[in-house]
Amino acid sequence: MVAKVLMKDLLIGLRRTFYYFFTKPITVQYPKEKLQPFPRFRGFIRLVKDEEDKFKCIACMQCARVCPAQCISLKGEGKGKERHPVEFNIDFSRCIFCGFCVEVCPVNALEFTSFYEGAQYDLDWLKFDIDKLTQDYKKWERTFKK
Amino acid sequence: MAVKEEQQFKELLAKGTSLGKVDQDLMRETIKTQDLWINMGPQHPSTHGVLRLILSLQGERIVDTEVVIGYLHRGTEKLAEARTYHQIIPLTDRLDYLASPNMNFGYVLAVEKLMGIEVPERAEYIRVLMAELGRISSHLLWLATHALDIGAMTVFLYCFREREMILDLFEMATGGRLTTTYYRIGGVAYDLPEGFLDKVEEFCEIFPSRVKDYDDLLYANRIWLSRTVNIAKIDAETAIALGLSGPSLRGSGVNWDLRRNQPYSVYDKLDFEVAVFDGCDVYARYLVRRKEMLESCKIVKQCVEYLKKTEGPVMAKVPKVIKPPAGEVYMATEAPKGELGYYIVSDGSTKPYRLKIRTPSFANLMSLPEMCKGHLVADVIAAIGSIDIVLGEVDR
Amino acid sequence: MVPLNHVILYAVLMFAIGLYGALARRNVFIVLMGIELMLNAANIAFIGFASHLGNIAGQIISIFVITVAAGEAAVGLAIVVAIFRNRLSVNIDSFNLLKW
Amino acid sequence: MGSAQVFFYIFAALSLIFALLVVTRRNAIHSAICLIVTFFFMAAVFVILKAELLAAVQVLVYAGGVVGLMLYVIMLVKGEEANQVKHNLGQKIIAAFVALLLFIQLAAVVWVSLAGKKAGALAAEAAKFGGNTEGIGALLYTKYLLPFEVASVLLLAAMVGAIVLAKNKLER
Amino acid sequence: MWHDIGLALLRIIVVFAVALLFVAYLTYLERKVIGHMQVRMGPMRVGPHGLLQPIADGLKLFFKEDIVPYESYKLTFYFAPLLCLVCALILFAVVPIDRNFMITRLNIGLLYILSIASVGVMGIILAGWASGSKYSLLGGLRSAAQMFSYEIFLGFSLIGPLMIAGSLDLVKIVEAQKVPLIVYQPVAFVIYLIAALGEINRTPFDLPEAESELVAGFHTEYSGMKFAYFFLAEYANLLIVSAIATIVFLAGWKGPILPGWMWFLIKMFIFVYFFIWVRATFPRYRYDQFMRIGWKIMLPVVLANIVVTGIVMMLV
Repeated sequence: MVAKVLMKDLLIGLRRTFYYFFTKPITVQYPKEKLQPFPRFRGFIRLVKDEEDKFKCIACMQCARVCPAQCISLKGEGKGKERHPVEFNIDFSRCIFCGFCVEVCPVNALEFTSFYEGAQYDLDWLKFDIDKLTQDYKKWERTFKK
Repeated sequence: MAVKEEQQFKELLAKGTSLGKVDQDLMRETIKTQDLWINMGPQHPSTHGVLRLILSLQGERIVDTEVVIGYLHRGTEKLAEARTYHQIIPLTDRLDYLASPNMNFGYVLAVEKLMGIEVPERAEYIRVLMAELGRISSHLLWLATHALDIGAMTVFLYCFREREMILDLFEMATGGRLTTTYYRIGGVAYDLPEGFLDKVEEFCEIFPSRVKDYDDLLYANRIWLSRTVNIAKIDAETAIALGLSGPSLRGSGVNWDLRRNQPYSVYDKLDFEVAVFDGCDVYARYLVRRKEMLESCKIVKQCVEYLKKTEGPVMAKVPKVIKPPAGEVYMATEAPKGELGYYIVSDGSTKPYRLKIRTPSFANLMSLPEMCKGHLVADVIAAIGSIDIVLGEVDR
Repeated sequence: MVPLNHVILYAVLMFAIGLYGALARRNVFIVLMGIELMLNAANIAFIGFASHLGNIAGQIISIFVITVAAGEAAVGLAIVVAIFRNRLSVNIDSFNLLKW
Repeated sequence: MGSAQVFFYIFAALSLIFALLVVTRRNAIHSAICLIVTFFFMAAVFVILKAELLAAVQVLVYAGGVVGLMLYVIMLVKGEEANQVKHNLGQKIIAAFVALLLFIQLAAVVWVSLAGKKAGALAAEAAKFGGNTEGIGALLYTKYLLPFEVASVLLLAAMVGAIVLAKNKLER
Repeated sequence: MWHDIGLALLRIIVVFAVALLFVAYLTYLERKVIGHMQVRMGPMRVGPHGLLQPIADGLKLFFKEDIVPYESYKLTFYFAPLLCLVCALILFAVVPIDRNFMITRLNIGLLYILSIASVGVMGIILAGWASGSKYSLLGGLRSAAQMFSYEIFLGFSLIGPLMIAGSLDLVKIVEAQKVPLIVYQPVAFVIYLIAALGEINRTPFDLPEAESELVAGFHTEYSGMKFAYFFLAEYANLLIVSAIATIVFLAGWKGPILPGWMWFLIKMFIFVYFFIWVRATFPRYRYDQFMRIGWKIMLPVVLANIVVTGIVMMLV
């Protein structure tokens, strides 16, 4: 009764917010500072080249088949070990970043980058062709903090 | 007004929502009142998405609530018929996007049951760990938005702080923050990364003290109590009749949790309490979820203990092309919102013939008219919040 | 200082305007407003006399007038609401049940 | 002519203009707004006539309370639609005639009998109590206690009456 | 005479400019304080630590398109926010910041504040009605009922202190306090704070703007500068309420060492901080509960307070 008249329940709440008033905020000032994603982070996908600047991809079409959003299309040329893609398109406006293509690839020709800022004014920017997919994504990434 | 007519009207009013069209006309003839129709949603800040409610009011009292859904319909069930069993996993992520591990869990269990796959024990523990983390994160978001609807905006940010920690854990283990797509038919995609279990342990250490933060702001707060106690009551019988499940059912005092009543995965080896409160009101549902968060935390701790001790495969031997035998299966799991059931009809091909998803939010939402009857407009907000719907799940 | 007859004239003018409003209009709210204006005209007169005579009693009477006006407004509006429930109108011509 | 007198004429004229607007506007809500303004100017006149307390009470009770109540009710019963009915010109002319007649009659009496007297020198009694507010308060609780109590009973009766009248029968 | 008028004008300009500046930076303060209570930072982008944020907000609102709904009643729609703002700002005219620093000294100062504040409610009702939308109207009517009833408790809670101070003149009230009146009138003080929260529509009584129920209440349809007027009026009212609390309960400018106006500001900002703090902490009451608290708890308590004060004063 006394506690109710003295509004103890309300004072407890006030104490809690007052306590947090003096603690350090946890905000990350996003465009200025960014958190480094974890290594497994599923960002934009890129096409890997080996040491001799050749595509690892053998154009086996497994990634195109497994993709639930059907956003991968590619064309391969050559036979056997020589087989390599001449066209490789990923439409990131459709991609759902499930990672199935990376998982299914038998030669690890696809890999995730930690780039994730896909919001663009131009939808066509998100339609990546083979050149764009092999470009170094570091170009778009800014400084990270963690 | 004649006494007889007044009596008649009182009876009609007592009948409430069950009034037919004719009776309502009679009602309007008996007395001169204007029903006020309020269209709440689909663009309303507190209908948790694109839910639309048509409220008919007498003064400020609600006579009838009509729930209009379908604004987020994406045809998941139909889409699934054109996908292979493997490709359906990311679709299930997007049902209840607040607890995607739990959504995956039910689906992979259903397919495994259909195919008779034995999953390695380590994978099972990892699955349970993730699902319980998903449950905590879902309940945190529920508490955040529910409190915000009722006006306590600080709880929102405190809850999001902890949810952020869980999302970081998800990102670390699975690569995705919201749609994790971590479960596979026969196990999980990959083993946990190094240092993950330590971080989970750290989280489990911190979490109960953070629940204390929310308690300080809500648990005994008289404003919170006056907004939630005895609001949107639904008794146990009606709740069962309406097909309520999950915390909303347990808030009505029904001791029913699929994790314990129909144990799946390794839940029977874990020690946890089922949170049951018999207040039948918004506050009881709050208490249930609050306790469930702590219980989940306990389960997570046990999983971590097991996983730290053991090594082993995380994937069963599963053929590359998944072709279940012809037949049908129903697998129900306890998702954060309630009973999540997947009903799969297979014709023996690589794609399901039919996938029916029994989502908890859909069934729970249909209890809303019953809950809101006779309450004020402001209580509708509390009621919607208390049944914790996710429109992605309702509309599928 | 202001001549007393000017103050009283002002009060009389206000009273006449209020009277016109109460008589000429059909909307019951504006009739009520007219009555309020008339009561206020009385107030002006009381205060004018009070300040002329150097006696504070005039102001006290105005306080009673304000009390009466507040009560009148409350009851009047309640009557309007009650009638509106039955007639769905605030036109004063439709309140003719007691007319003969 | 002192500045107080000038201001008296200005405020009096403005309040009369707005009072005229009150009784001539078609829309009841606009009338109510004009009524608020009228009361404000009237309060200014009261201040010039050395009735500060009454000026404040005027604004508090009338502009804040009574008109607010009126607005409330007008909005609830959609009173602004009532004036869609056609106006009876005859009624208006008669009303104007009656009002004018009354005005002329009263004005004549006032002009003749009160000419040359000054207002605005409220002194003796108020000064005795140390100010306007104190004076009114002291008088209300001594000399005019009975009328004061009667007024409070009247207000109580009005309140009960208003509640009984306005309450929905269903909820009883 | 011209000298006097010039001096008066100067005082008016200084007080209003400072008041407006305070009101603008009050929004900044509120966002910062609430931000830190919610373990975040609040505005950080415009200027160092977001110090120029209020100015940026003001500019944004100033240049925004002014949308007038088709169904609205145009004249009233324009008039209502102005009424709100003017009523809120002219209240500053009688607030004594220091012994000699105020625009004007009225011997009915407190009554003046109460009466003008009651007219400010009209602006809200009219805004709700003129918008021509159901939600706005409901919000407007709600706030009308709310403010009318909470004004009563606000006024009544001030009567106890007034009886002790023995004047309606704000300067005299302060001078009558040898010890801050909060010591003699703790009950009245608590009731005053609660009623003030109701009067200025802030959590836990922010029903007119309850965004989860009525979208934004009476100012749902307002945009641009007209919205800014409501916003400014709300914060100006917050300042006024704090100022009255300072004057009546905390002995205004009185205090050792520091100059008077500084004491006044410090005390006032304690109240401002308290109101922000409350907003960060509590949920919102439901409309009927809120009214019930007012009429069934606060009114009896505050009347009892007056009676007890009277009896004690008679005996002592």
